[in-house]
Amino acid sequence: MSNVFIAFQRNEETRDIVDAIVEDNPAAHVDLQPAMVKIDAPGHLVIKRQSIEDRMGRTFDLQELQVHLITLSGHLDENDDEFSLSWAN
Amino acid sequence: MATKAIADYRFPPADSQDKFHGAQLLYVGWDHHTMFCAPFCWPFPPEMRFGDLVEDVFPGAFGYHPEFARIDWATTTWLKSGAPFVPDFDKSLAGNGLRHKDVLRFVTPGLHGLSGSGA
Amino acid sequence: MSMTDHQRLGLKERYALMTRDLAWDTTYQPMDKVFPMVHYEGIKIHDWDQWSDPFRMTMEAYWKYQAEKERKLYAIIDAFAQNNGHLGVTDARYINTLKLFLTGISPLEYMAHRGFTHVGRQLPGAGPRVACLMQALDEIRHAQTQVHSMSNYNKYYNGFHDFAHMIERVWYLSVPRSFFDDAYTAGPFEFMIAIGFSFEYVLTNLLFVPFISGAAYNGDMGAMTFGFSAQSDEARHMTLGLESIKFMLEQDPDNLPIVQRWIDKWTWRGTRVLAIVAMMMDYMLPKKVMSWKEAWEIYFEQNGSALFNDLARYGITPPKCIEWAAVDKEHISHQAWATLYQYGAAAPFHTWSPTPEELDWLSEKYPNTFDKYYRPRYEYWAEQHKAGNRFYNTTLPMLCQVCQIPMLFTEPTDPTQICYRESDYKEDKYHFCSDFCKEIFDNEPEKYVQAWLPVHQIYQGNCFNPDVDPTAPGFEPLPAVLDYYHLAAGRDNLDFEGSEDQKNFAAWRNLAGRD
Amino acid sequence: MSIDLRTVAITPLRNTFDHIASRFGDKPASRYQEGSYRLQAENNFHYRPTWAPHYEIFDKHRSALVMDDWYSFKDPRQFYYGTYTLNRARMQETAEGAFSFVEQRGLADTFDPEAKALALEILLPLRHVAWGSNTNNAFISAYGYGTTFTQPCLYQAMDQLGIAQYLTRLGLLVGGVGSVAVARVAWMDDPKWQGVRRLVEDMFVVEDPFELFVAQNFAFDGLLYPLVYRNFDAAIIAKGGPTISMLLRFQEDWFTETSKWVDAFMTTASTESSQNSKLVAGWVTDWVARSADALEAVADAALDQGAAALAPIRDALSERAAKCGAGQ
Repeated sequence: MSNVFIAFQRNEETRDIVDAIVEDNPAAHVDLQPAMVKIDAPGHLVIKRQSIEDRMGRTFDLQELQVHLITLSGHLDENDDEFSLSWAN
Repeated sequence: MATKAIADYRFPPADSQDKFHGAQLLYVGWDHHTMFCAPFCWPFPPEMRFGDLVEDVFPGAFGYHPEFARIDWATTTWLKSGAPFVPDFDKSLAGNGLRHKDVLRFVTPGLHGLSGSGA
Repeated sequence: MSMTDHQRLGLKERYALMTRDLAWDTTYQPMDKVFPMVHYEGIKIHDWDQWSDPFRMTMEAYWKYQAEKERKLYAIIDAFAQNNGHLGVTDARYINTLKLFLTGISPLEYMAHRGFTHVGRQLPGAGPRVACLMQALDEIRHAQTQVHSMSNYNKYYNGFHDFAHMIERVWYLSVPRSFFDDAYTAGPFEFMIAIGFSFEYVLTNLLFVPFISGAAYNGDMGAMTFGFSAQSDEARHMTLGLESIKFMLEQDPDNLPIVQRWIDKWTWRGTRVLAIVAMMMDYMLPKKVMSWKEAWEIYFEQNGSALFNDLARYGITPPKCIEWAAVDKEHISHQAWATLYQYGAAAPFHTWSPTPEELDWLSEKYPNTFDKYYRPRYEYWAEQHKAGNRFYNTTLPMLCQVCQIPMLFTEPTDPTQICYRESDYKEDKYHFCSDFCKEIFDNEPEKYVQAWLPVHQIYQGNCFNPDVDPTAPGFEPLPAVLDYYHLAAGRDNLDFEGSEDQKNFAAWRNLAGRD
Repeated sequence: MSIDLRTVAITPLRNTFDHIASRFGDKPASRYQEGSYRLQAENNFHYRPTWAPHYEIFDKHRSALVMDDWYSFKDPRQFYYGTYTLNRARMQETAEGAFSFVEQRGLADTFDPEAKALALEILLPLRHVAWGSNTNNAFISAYGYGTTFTQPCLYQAMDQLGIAQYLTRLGLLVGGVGSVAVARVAWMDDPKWQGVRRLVEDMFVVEDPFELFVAQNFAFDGLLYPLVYRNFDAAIIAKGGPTISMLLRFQEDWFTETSKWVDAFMTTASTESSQNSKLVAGWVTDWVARSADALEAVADAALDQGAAALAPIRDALSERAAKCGAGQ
């Protein structure tokens, strides 16, 4: 199965985002690089609004991910509650 | 295959011979000597003697290579567009059948580049 | 009641009302006259409504989040300039990567801006049009943030000073420029694959992720910020490129061979341009993050195979050129740097011999190729340089008619043999660096016969300033060409050793009590 | 050893890029200047567009307007992406405040039903008009020449998309999804909108980018915005109070701001030469007349005084044209 991935700039806010992703995606692998954190996962990865809000203690609009995002790979599906990446193979 | 376009799409080639003020382009590369990163390109008059290319032009272009001085031109073989080619040094470029944008390669037996690396 | 309506709408439905529902099929003017460019490439679209929007940002959200990015970005650019951040980079050699960036990449960002504006006007589907126009807006952002970030470097270092002039003239800059001109002059659908797929998915991912991570590692917070900030937009752009491919393939089976040919062509075009990024990573970053080969494996091979496996369900097969590229990944950075090193008198940035430690790093990262094929030339040149005989090649190279790179690439089966390919078309011969550049030419000769090849243009006499008389006795063409490039000879070019950049950087750092 | 790079005073080798220095002198340049001038390629294009083989990639000959220097056009707002986006984010915040205020207090539900119906009838089809302007400004930005001319046209295109989306939001909030659908049918079929729709579609096939600039941004918007966002807005306030007007704030502020930019470009083009002045004046005459005709039926439906309201707006626009050097 192919990996999907997403990468963020490393800063205070993305720490919470990455923690939320790791908890929601047990198969995810986190790779820390200079100024950047890259998360790979086999086939599928989901980012849940609720999980991020639980950590940040405030409301979070998934479109705020745009501010920290560096790159991603996989088909994207986005709704009010979830932002997911997947490959169909 | 034709270029798909919304209307007629034909243009004069940017590098036809008439644009080179009487010269024609010639490309020359030295096989297995990649220290010179790519073959060279020159505009020469078609009537230039082939021997002048080797004797007058090559030293300035290839001379930096320590093996250049050791080339034995008598055993050097040539290729034109990848096919064997035997130049007559005393004839002109045109007399040797060279036309605009022809490409020549020469192979120097026994010389294998810097430390035998092909460079 | 109205409010419940409002609240019931999910993101998708709401976004559809905010975009595609705004458009209509014209009746007072025929649709074919309003959208005249949509048929000639042969792509068949039956229902634009089947387009699925990858990201769903309204203008309100766009302004809000992009403004936040801009605030952060300019705060860092300002701080970097005010604090002389340029003196904090690892080594002044690093700054030369930025010269390549500003002269070779930023003008392409501008072209992407105009290209997506054009395609955003021409596609009849409202979904892709909005996505294209938003990308057009992002792309002018990238051009401008790059110019603004590097503006401060321009004040203190040579080689940045006339980037807009140079991209139109300097020999190796015709490589990235012709890449983009090729995409721009293609039809709107091909453009989407060329830029949406090749440029965004293949090229910028490699440039903006591992390279920019390297810039951060070398202390350049300015470049890191514009790079990562740009790439956050690219994530949207990549999904647009991917969606475009899927959409064309789903609309009609007749689209498959056309799309396949474009994927093959643009994967190769992108791969060739990346030779520049390869040498930036392996040779120009004083502190290394990863080798070009490693970056290629992660961001092209793994990511690309995931994509091609995914597209297999539509009948797409991986481009043939991938196998050739897999061989090339162990060679191209060394070959490209050797080229710029030897033609370093004609390039507006500095080149240098790798240090012994760097040679060892290259041996370690390229165990199959470096010691066998490349170390000898770099050691020989370093020796010669020490002896006062630095290698400057002053004879102009033969260029590939399509990618316009000097014919420096070797046969996949023999790294000591330059690869020659040629085609005859009408009266003339045309030469190529590879099977794939030849195939691209053979498919569309009428396009590539127009190419403005810098070497040929010099020989036609088109690369001298108007007041120059090439027939005057004692005329020296090469200095005249450098004048035409606006290249300040002795300042912008030649080896890093002994350069004004090197001296200034050392002196300024000394003032700061560093080193 | 302590490191303090900030304390180092070093003299720059140069203040700005060569192309900026040759235009403005070697002094520190603004971000607008460095981010705009000479960014568009001008020389040595590699290939002709397959979609327009008779033109270069960027080609001055696409317009009948003749400029010695297309970079004479200068945006008085000096918008580059950063300043543009920050400015619009502030306007967006204001608009967001108004929408939240109306939404949270349920003000739309208590709005006078007759005034509400009229507001929806007139405002919602304008979503499509704004979309038309997005299309046209994208055209000008794509095929115009020189970044200082083309750059603000893309901003204008995106603003108009934003306006279409604000109008959609207004519809959803005040009238619900159904009202948006009804307006769409009216746009396609209702006789009072057909003049405007025909005009917008006619603009879609104009091929000269500067003519289209005059038609869309000066002539048509120059009549539409005062008619709708001043006269009609006032009429709705009179009939039902300020709620709906609050939701139009963005457009009102926006028109005031962008008109200054439009006039600056009209002036630069017209004052370049008497030929240009004549050309632009001709486009003004033609497109103002056609726009006024198209808007008559809408004005009739929108205002008690009907199409008569257009006459003073048209006079004011003629004055604007005269001030720009494009008067008759």
